[in-house]
Amino acid sequence: MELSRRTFLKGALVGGAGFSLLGFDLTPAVAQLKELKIARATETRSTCPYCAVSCGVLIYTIGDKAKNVTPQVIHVEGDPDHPINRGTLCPKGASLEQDILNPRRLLKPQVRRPGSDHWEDIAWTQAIDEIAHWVKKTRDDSFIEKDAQGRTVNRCESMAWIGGCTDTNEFNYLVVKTMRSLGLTYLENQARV
Amino acid sequence: MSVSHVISSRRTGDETEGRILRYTLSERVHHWLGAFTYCYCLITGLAFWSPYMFWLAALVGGGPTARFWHPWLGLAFTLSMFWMYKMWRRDMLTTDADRRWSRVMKYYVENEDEKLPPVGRFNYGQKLFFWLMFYGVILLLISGIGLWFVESIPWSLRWLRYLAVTVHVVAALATIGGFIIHVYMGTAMVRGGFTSIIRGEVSTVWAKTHHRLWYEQITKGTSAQK
Amino acid sequence: MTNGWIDIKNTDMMLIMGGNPAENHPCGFKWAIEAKRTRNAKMIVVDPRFTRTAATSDLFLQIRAGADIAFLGGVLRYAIENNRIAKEYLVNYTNAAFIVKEGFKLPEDGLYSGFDGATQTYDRSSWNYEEGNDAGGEAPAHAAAHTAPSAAAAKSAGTTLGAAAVTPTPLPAMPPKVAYDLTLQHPRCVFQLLRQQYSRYTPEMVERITGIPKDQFLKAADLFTSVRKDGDMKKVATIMYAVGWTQHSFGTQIIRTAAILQLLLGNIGRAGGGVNALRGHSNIQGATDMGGIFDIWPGYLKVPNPTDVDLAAYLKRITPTPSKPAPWDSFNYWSNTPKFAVSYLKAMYGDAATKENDFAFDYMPKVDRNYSWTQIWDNMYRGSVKGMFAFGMNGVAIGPDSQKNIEALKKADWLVVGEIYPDETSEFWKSPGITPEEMKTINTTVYRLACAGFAEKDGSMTNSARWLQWKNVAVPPPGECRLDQDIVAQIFLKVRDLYQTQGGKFPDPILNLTWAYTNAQHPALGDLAKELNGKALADLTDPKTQVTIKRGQQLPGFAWLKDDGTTACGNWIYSGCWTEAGNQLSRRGTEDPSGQGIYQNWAWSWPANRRVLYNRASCDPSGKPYDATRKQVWWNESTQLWMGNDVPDFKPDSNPKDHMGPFIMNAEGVGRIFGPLGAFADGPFPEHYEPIESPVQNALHPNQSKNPVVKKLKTAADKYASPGDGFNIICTTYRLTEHYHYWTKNNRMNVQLVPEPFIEIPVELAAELGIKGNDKVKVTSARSYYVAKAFVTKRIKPMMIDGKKIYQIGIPIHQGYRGIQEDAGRDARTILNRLTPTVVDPNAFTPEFKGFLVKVEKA
Amino acid sequence: MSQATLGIRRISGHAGPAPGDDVERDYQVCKLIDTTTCIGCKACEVACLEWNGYTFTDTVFDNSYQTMPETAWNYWNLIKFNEHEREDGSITLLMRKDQCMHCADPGCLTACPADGAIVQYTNGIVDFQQQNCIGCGYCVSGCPFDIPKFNPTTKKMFKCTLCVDRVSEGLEPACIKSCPTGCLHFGSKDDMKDLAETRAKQLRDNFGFEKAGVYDPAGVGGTGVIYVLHDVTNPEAYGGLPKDPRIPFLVRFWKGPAKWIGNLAMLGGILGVTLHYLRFGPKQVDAEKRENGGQP
Repeated sequence: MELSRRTFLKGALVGGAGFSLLGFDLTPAVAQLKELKIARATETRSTCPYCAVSCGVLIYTIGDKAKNVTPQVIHVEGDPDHPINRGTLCPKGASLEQDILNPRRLLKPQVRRPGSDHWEDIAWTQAIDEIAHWVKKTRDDSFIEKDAQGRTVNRCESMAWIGGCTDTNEFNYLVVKTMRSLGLTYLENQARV
Repeated sequence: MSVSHVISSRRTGDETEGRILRYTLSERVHHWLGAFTYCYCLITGLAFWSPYMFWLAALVGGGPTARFWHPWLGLAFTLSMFWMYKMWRRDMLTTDADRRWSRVMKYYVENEDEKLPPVGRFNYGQKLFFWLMFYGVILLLISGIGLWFVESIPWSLRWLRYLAVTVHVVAALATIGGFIIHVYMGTAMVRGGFTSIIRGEVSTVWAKTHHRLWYEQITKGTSAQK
Repeated sequence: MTNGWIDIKNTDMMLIMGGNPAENHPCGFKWAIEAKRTRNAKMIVVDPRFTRTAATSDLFLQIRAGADIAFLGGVLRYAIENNRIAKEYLVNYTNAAFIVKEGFKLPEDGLYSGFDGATQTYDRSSWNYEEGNDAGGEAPAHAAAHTAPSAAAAKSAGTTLGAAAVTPTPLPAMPPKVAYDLTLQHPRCVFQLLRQQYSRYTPEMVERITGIPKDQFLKAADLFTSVRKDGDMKKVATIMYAVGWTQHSFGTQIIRTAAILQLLLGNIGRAGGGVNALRGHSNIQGATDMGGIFDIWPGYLKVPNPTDVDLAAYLKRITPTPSKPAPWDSFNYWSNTPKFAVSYLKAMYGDAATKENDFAFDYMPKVDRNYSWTQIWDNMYRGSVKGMFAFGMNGVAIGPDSQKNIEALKKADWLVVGEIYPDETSEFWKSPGITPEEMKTINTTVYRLACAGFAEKDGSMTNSARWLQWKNVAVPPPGECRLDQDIVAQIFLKVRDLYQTQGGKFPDPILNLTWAYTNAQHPALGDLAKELNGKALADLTDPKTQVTIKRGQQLPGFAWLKDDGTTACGNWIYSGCWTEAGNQLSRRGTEDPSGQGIYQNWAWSWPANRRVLYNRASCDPSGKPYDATRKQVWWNESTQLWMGNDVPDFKPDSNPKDHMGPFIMNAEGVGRIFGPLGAFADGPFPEHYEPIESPVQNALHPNQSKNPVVKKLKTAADKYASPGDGFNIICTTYRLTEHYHYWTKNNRMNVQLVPEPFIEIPVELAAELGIKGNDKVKVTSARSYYVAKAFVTKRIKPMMIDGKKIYQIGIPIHQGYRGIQEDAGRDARTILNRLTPTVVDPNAFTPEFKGFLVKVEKA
Repeated sequence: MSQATLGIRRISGHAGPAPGDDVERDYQVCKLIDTTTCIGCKACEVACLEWNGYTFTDTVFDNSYQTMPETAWNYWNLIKFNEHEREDGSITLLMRKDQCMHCADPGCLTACPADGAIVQYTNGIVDFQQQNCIGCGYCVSGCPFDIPKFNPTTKKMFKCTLCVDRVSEGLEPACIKSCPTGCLHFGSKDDMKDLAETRAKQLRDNFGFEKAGVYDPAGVGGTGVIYVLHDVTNPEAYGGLPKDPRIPFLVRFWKGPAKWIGNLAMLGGILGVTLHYLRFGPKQVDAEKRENGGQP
């Protein structure tokens, strides 16, 4: 409680007046209520990325979408309108703030060169360029147009794509589309395990 | 019994122009150290004791500061109490004279001291007060430690928490009772008592009337030795 | 799931087995609790451990991991013996009355008819129906014909994949007119075969195999089948399961047993019924619907194999023809496969896919063997797989036999990891045990790309109940992170440029792939969702309703798809998700007039916004709901149409008199108690087989103890244990409610909830081994070891299996070698899946993570 | 007085009545915890920490799912896990959310000497005001549930506030909103008691828990947090939930009668010596007495 004028006066008054056993106390026992921290924050509706219950979450970020603010998450809570979780969240969903705002997040592309014992930074353009060359080289080296019985198969068995079970449908469609066009047959995701 | 002290080399009982040294400097210093720490603990203790006196804490720097210093000065008071015990232990032992004195204490209260048997260095009331404070401070120390670290008393021993509070309060009230009488006697009732603990000397007349045995012992002792 | 999360509140009885929803789907489990609270529903939990789900159950049975079919078979036998079956449902909605061909043999000795020991496969031609008419009494008064239920496991209830194994040799077709006996007395009718198959699963046999005492088993069987006591059709029971059933070398068949049990009790299609798979990841259903696995195209279209010389041959092979008793009718909706396949090819290759080049059929790779998960690592280990993309999937930590995966990655040329946290796969080259010298010899180039988190991307995800829900962007990606779709698009476009400039092997599919996104380098997920929904490539008019759709407009649903190349659709089952009326996935209507938790106007569920599948079966053959208080769909005599609170999973104008089967996706139109021909690799009925690593022989047929069609892998890194060499404790693996796989070990809050990995050890076993709580314990399997603290618990009791005292231990999967505690050196940094065996289910190819053999000792 | 003050019914260590006592009509808030549907998922623990934003702590695995042995100054609510053996030998897992019970007659408030350190709002929430707290720890002795926890560095006491900041804005507490199975429920005390009794009756009649009941201890005047227990006759099995919690006798004696006796004794002492002085006056040394003719 900040040292309000009245407290100062009271302290001084009583100090000077000497003993008074039945001292009349003027300190207001004001209960300082913590203001509601999400009162003016921006509320974004999203879905928890963890399990397949698909709980609706509200992500509260600072600022009111004004141009000069980079939204940062201050709180994540359940979406009361979502018919499945009705505002509830499990211990993982309730701690999503620590998943969005996490010091361990990877922040830039890195590469480990053959034989090296450490990560090196790499620019995005160079990384994508190198990866594209690897893909083309591996595909061209091993592309099978006809199988042993001479039947058209057009497949590439030397590359694999794994992943995607916590990513969106649209991303997975894009992956299947691009990888099938490359002729990949090794295409798997967590549904398998 | 008396302790040679850098500031003053005089021993109790030295007689100069009708004044007798009753308390050496170190005895006085320790008395006043104890007095100050006790008063501080009293004020802050009373603040914690009753809402109506909580404003006292504001006097001495606010609740948290009061709560912070109360235990430490409590310890200081305990130390000074033990030190006083070391100094006055022998003088404070109750003698037969004290028992006879106590039976006729009524006269002391009614200021008819002459009907009382002669008194040594400390009369029985003072001795009672001393022992009251002594045992009081021990109880205060033990229960105080319990209060100071109440959160580390495990839940299974929670009766210790409650006992600590009660013992501390009862002991404190007892010492406050003694303290009131001690201050009253020391300042209002016995003229010269206050200066004796401040300056350390009393008039020989004072010594003869209040502490005849102590006076005779002191003057005979010194004359005999001289 | 056949039903949905909220629908569970409508149930009267729950069997929760092979899953732990309280811990792994807490917010979905609210609806099981709601059923208990509002309907006094009873909950039976069967699990190797007493879990937090068991804590709220009414009856808990501890079962030996891997003995699920024995338990369920016992319950099937109990239901048949005590006549606790839905007779009318069984006769009309399942293939119970169908008669099976001569030559089919039940596996008394552990093998069905047609087993070829050399190739460890079955010649399944004998698993077929017999052609003919009503072989029983004369046709009964009303045309009470029978329809066979679809393979309940096929699309929904069953496996995560539901894909039939790819068998090169063509199978005989099912007879168009199937012989049947409505009285179910014919010795070779499916019902009698079912009764005979499970007659061996007596309560005593169940006790010997599962370790559940006879009286406990009978109590559970009686309680669960009590919904059909005295033929009462009002009550409904549901079965909820998860990977506890799928992750076995006979996983699909466990779920089949549950499906048969639910068909026998008439629970499929009912509100509060069905077989509900509690899917794991947030978009595991969506990723599978999208064809993210090797053996299907988007929408569960079978992937072509080399015998499909052209589109026509391919479509002929994969398009089923009806096979049903003569008087019945079967919608056989898969007959529209050509429309779906051609529309998909048009979506992929646009104008380059023309009638002349078979709609670019040859651009698509053809598959003639198993390319599933363990095969990827096996072939990388053998050196044929050179490169891998791992976007949001931690292959090393998943295993099985993680050490083999690490060895495999050492041999690969390149690895691209798209992640948001440092993970085990991207740092395989410095995993524990690799010396600096050895690191020099690892020549794999590893790119670790910083991707965006869930709150930084929009797009839709499909939950376990097939609901597609759109989410919004809350915060921008931090640092130099990029959106996953941008990364894949930019890599693909770069590859395309290289093929354009430098040419290369068969560039056509790459060059001709449609890429009509407003911003090529950053394809908006909205554009992709529209492509998924499908659009008209020419003006289309519906003859019946005279409605016309202009060229370029979004299609309202898959009924509009054509096989002449005039429509394009990325995924037929998602057609209807982004129509001309806009994005259906972001609808937020919260009204639920029927109170059954259907929520028609919330987001969109496939197929065609149906919430409960097979809901026609919630009505009796005349079209009247079995339970008036939970009406889902019903036949409206006046309008001659099916209507209801939910979208009818049926042909809208099919009069009940035509007796069309409710399981419209099956050729028979009815539920498959008998899984004919190519449906399943290891038998039309589930048979109990022991896990690959089992402490005991199979009590039913000791000489054929294990699943005959399951093949072991053969590289040096594939080792399998047997009780002989000291491995005699059963180990099962699982997830905790406070952690999520290998993800939340980077989350400070979840690490505080469960700070260290542990191993749950029964009190008795711990006493025997001198282990106290919190001691460091080392668990060793045939492949590797794992170290963690001991959690000595009373919640796992020792069991008597076939006369032998067997212990079970349980280990959560969450330890890795990169994470908050791992980096702080507060745990042993050993991955649990170093222990698990590389053997998979023959239908779904899911590794056997649950129930393998280990040794336990103090570390 | 600001609006907040009118909402206060009782103030710790306060001379005279609380300004808001019996001034405003308000409903009594209540949190229902149905331990029979608790799945021990710890969503409430996370929601509490996330909403109140207090710091993380390093914890150690200790042969249990329980996050830590006791609540802490920065961990206000904690699920107690107990592997409990029932009469028929079967094992069950009793899980109980442990946090401040917001008693109607709070022991902490009674014991607290500091003015305004602990307040009880008119809606029944008992809240610590750290700015008034002097860190003396008396509330630890007063609380029959061992809830108040001491922060050694800031020397202040902390406990669950029943999200008074959310409740005062009309929202429900964070833990209750997050509870996946709805084992936690929020509403007025009457509604929650009714809900609890109905649930307990359902447990007795339909689920075979004959001794199921509602835990709302009268010893502390009823609590703002009530439990539905499988076996209300044995609350101790739920991680030490006291059977008949009340403010400890010695604390009540100390804050009640002992207080007035003590005050009277001190006043009496001072009065006594003053009267004595007036009656007898100071002692006379021989010489003075002779001069004054021996009057006292």
